[in-house]
Amino acid sequence: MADLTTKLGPVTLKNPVMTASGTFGYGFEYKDYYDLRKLGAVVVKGIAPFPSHGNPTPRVAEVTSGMLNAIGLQGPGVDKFLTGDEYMPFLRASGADVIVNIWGKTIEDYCEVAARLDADCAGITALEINISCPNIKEGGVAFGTDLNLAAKVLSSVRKATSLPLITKLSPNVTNIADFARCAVDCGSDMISLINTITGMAIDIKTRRPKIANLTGGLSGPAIKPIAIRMVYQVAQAVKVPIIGMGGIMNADDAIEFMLAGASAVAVGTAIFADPYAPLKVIDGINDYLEQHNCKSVAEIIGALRLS
Amino acid sequence: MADLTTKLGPVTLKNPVMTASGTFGYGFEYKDYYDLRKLGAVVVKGIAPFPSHGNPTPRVAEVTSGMLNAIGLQGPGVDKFLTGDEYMPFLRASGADVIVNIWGKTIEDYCEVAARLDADCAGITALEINISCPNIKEGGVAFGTDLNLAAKVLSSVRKATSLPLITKLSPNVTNIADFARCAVDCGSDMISLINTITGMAIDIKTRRPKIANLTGGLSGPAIKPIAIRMVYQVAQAVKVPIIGMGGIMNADDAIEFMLAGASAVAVGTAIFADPYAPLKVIDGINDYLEQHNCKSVAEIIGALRLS
Amino acid sequence: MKTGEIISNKLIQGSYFQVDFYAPEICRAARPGHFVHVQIANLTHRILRRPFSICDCSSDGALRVLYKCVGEGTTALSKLQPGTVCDLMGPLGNPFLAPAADEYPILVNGGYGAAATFMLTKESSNGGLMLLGARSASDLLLVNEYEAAGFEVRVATNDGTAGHQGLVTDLLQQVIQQETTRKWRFYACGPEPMLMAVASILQKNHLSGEISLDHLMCCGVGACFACVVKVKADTPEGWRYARSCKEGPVFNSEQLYLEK
Amino acid sequence: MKTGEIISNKLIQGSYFQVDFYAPEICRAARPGHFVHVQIANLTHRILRRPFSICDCSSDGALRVLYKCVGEGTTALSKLQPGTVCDLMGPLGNPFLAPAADEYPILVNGGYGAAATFMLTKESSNGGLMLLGARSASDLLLVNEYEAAGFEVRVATNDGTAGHQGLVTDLLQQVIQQETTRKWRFYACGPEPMLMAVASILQKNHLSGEISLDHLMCCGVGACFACVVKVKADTPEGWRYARSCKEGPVFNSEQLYLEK
Ligand SMILES: Cc1cc2nc3c(=O)[nH]c(=O)nc-3n(C[C@H](O)[C@H](O)[C@H](O)COP(=O)(O)OP(=O)(O)OC[C@H]3O[C@@H](n4cnc5c(N)ncnc54)[C@H](O)[C@@H]3O)c2cc1C
Ligand SMILES: Cc1cc2nc3c(=O)[nH]c(=O)nc-3n(C[C@H](O)[C@H](O)[C@H](O)COP(=O)(O)OP(=O)(O)OC[C@H]3O[C@@H](n4cnc5c(N)ncnc54)[C@H](O)[C@@H]3O)c2cc1C
Ligand SMILES: Cc1cc2nc3c(=O)[nH]c(=O)nc-3n(C[C@H](O)[C@H](O)[C@H](O)COP(=O)(O)O)c2cc1C
Ligand SMILES: Cc1cc2nc3c(=O)[nH]c(=O)nc-3n(C[C@H](O)[C@H](O)[C@H](O)COP(=O)(O)O)c2cc1C
Ligand code: FES
Ligand code: FES
Repeated sequence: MADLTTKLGPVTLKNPVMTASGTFGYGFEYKDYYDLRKLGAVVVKGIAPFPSHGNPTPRVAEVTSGMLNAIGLQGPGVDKFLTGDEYMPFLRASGADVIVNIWGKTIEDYCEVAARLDADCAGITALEINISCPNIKEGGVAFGTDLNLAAKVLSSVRKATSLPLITKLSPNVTNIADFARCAVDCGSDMISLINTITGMAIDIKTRRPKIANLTGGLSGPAIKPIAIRMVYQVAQAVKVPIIGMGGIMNADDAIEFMLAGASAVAVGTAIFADPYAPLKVIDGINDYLEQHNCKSVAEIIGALRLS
Repeated sequence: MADLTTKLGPVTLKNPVMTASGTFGYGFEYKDYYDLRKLGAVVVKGIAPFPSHGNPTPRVAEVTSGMLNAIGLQGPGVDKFLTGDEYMPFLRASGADVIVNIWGKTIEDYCEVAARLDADCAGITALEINISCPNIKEGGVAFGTDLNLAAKVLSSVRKATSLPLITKLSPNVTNIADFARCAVDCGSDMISLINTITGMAIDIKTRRPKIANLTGGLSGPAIKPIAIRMVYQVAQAVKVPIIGMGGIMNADDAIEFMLAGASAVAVGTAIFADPYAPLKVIDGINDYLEQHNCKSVAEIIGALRLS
Repeated sequence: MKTGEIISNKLIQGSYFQVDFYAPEICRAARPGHFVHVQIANLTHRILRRPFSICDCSSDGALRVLYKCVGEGTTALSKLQPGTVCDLMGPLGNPFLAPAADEYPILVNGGYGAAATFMLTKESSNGGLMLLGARSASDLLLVNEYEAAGFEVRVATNDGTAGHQGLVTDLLQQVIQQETTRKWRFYACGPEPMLMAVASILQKNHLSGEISLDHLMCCGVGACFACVVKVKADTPEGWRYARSCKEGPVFNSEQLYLEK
Repeated sequence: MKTGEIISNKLIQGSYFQVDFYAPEICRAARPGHFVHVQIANLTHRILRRPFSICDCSSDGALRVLYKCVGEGTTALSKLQPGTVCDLMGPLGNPFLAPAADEYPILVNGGYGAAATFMLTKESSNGGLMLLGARSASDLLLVNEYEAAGFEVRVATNDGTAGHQGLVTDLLQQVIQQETTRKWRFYACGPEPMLMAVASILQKNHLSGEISLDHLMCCGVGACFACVVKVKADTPEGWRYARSCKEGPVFNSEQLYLEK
């Protein structure tokens, strides 16, 4: 076994493979599949200060080598998340490393949920700030695609908690590096990317949008080349650790992200195809490191050869 | 047969299906496959005022449901294009409707090639201004992703020719509608979109980029949901006709673009899989119109149902 | 991951196929109303699994699914040869409550719904009644099998090619008005509009039943919130979105929040 | 589009497969050095075709390709059963110039290169010589077939398991130094580094030959500029990029612009 220990700024994980927020529920749903402690971290579905119904249905549509989703951040809200049996209490008991993805409709919402989690942070490894969800009309889009708004929400959240902070970037921007620099300037300890890319699909029989919300976020292998490019661009722009994601189906994909500059990766849509995908990625990274005589994951991070 | 005649502002085509620039060479390469007059229009590979080697190899890499390319606009230059046997003289003789895609490294380049084609415009139906090629370092990226530069080049080209002008937009921007409005304000008669999305792929065995140019443009079915979304956004923002493209493999895909608001479509990467793809799309659109009792293509343009 | 080697896969009628997987572990755990989530191997540009009701399970480990070719996934599935090994998740979902010893099951089905409720025939000690609706006679599934299992079958077709010309809900109305002797338990599976009509008829008659919904699914285990359906709840709006893969696909008709 | 029904498709040695397509039209037009561009049907998440040299064409329309399983496309191809119909473009490319009546063909091949030049055996009235290089004895293709066609075969393997231990270019150097009696025409096909070494040896010895290059391709017909290779040209740089699918894959060794 190669050493898979992964240092991400203030955080150390047992391996570099997480679940992508929104694709692994609250961990609870997969408890019968495997021991969650095997994962680098469980990143839970976005949590707001309030419970939320999410969007009307249909919320997903399958597209070539990917899917569109506009779940619209359905969730129990932070209170129930901290107390409900199938949420944080379960995760604490499981012994898994937990990263809580947070969102809100206003800056105050973000600060409130961050402060609540800060006050009750047993078992929470870090917060991931989702400024990039393209599905919520009230603010969500603007936070992730407007540098001034991003700076405001990120620096406010920084003041609301002393937990390690990950900023999750939206790919729906002209210059992703600007947003990464902004996040670092506002005190983020890590950057994660990419969230989904806004897309649309139309049923030509009914002439209706396949997603009730009209647009949805594109995820899956279709977006991988775009994600790899953005991870590379961000790795050139900032020095904090990067968590790469977008279309990772197997260890080869994950390694591609790491060579581009990601210190860790998250597996998302692939989990729908195969709940065991994150574990297979861990094993495959280990095999690659052994085959290439690497003693630790650090040796492949950003190891793209340009000459 | 439904009436496939397609009115695009100042231009009328016999049907709404073109070839996407760069994927059908100069038409000449496919002359033994079918009569080019069957196509709505042949859009030729980008033409500059000068001959150009293009980028080093490898220039393409296959990715999931798509490909990356960084051809780098290899081409004969406008002089040879206007006189060489396998270029414009061939196309004129073929009787096909021809749209010439143009590019340059400077605003002057764009104006020069536009003026040269204007002066020798027999057989040329329109010019398509490629401000969106992500592969040329000198200016290309900036023109398509910076509103001020876009406005400058587009209004300059407008003055350099009286030929119908199509502006081809880059998808690598936060707000595509802004660029569409800019193009219309600068006198473009039509908008075409999308060009390729910047992506990257790494060979994990060699740890080298799969494209010598490091990044390349992603095309093919992988990008279709993004393209449909952008066509819809542009259709809401401007009144000029839209030529939609990005991952069209068959008639169903083309119809999806038209329902989203495209008056015509272009088939690109699909031609590499099947040179007959554009003809199959024409036939399939005709079948759809007949099945849905539509007398003309106009009836399905923007016919997405939202309520 | 559980796997299922295809034992046989063949057209049975119209555009309906029947596939048998060798999946003894799933068979042992399967209850009526459960589903399996199938990865379709020969469709490499599609990521998501396809959910199918478990139609039958044999003691030697053969898991049967009846499916209709409606799109790319089901068409690709229909081309898989015996010997192909598929990746299966299951049994998944919240199953039907079996009829109590003194209950008489009345099934109201449309299309492949007849497959979804078939295992109930093994759970009823009193036989039962199936009301089956379809577009045309050739779409009526499993009629002989239900009869062989001791169920009465009444059919309705849109085009009148078999049984009552009209909707299966017409038959349901009749039954509710006429049958009075026995203690009923209703079960329903079929297209969404039909199910909503069934739920509404039951609610109006102060009856309750078990409704198996067919909603677009991704994860199949409650993690993604793709498959939600409105159920009555103590929220300001009077409803919440329940995950039909986990809290369903079987819901009690009283739980369902029916839009006006 | 031309189609080719698979007549047979089988492993021949190591990781090399041989597939025969029924494609009479392509067979009639095929010349040595031509290639076919194959759509691989069971790989639905891949768009591009795969180019393969035409190894042989029979009078009854069987088009033979020898291919090595190196990646997804070739692995998927190896799983296609007889009866499967593939979409083929071809014959494509600029073929080899056949040897003149007084010429003695010398082939310098590596890997599947032996397949690319095989049809030349039918064009030579004087037999010929094939120098064949490979990693190991099990990678040596078509040795018996060349001998049966009246060609002498000399082999080189990296690991010394057959013939000369070393490179096929060592054999080429020897031939150039020793053979003087006949008028030669050189042909070469194999991995790019080998071909560049062959071209360089030929250029140094003021000889010329025909080199078939294997470059990544998209369109296969000269439309996309994906497959370019540097050839000498009257440009400020002394070279231009030529499309190897159309101007090649066979180039004259003197045309090639060799980087220092
Ligand atoms: C719990 C459950 C049990 C099911 N059991 C069965 C069964 O036993 N037999 C059977 O034939 N089918 C069953 N289905 C439906 C089956 O899952 C879909 O028909 C299948 O996923 C379609 O896949 P496709 O790729 O062929 O179609 P697609 O190409 O994905 O779609 C074709 C058309 O079908 C529609 N569609 C896709 N998925 C669904 C869905 N889940 N429900 C309704 N419409 C859909 C699409 O919108 C589209 O119009 C069940 C669904 C669920 C949720
Ligand atoms: C004109 C021509 C004739 C050819 N004739 C034959 C033949 O007769 N028999 C044969 O076995 N092969 C031949 N090839 C090579 C063959 O096309 C590739 O091996 C095949 O495309 C690989 O597809 P894949 O999907 O299996 O590999 P991929 O998964 O695409 O790639 C696997 C590996 O092979 C490399 N690769 C992919 N394509 C090529 C290529 N064109 N050249 C070199 N490396 C490549 C990739 O970089 C990667 O490392 C020929 C190529 C050309 C251009
Ligand atoms: C169904 C679904 C729900 C998601 N929900 C969230 C979410 O709540 N918060 C968030 O930051 N990202 C969310 N995402 C985005 C993923 O975490 C991830 O960034 C994206 O899907 C790209 O990775 P993938 O291609 O591996 O899925 C969601 C994605 C999917 C497919
Ligand atoms: C190999 C290749 C070359 C291209 N060259 C050009 C070009 O010269 N000018 C241009 O405007 N677009 C060029 N494009 C972009 C296409 O015209 C089209 O916008 C894009 O590929 C999306 O469509 P598709 O997915 O159908 O290919 C090129 C695309 C490819 C794949
Ligand atoms: S399908 Fe994911 S929650 Fe039901
Ligand atoms: S492969 Fe397209 S030009 Fe050669």
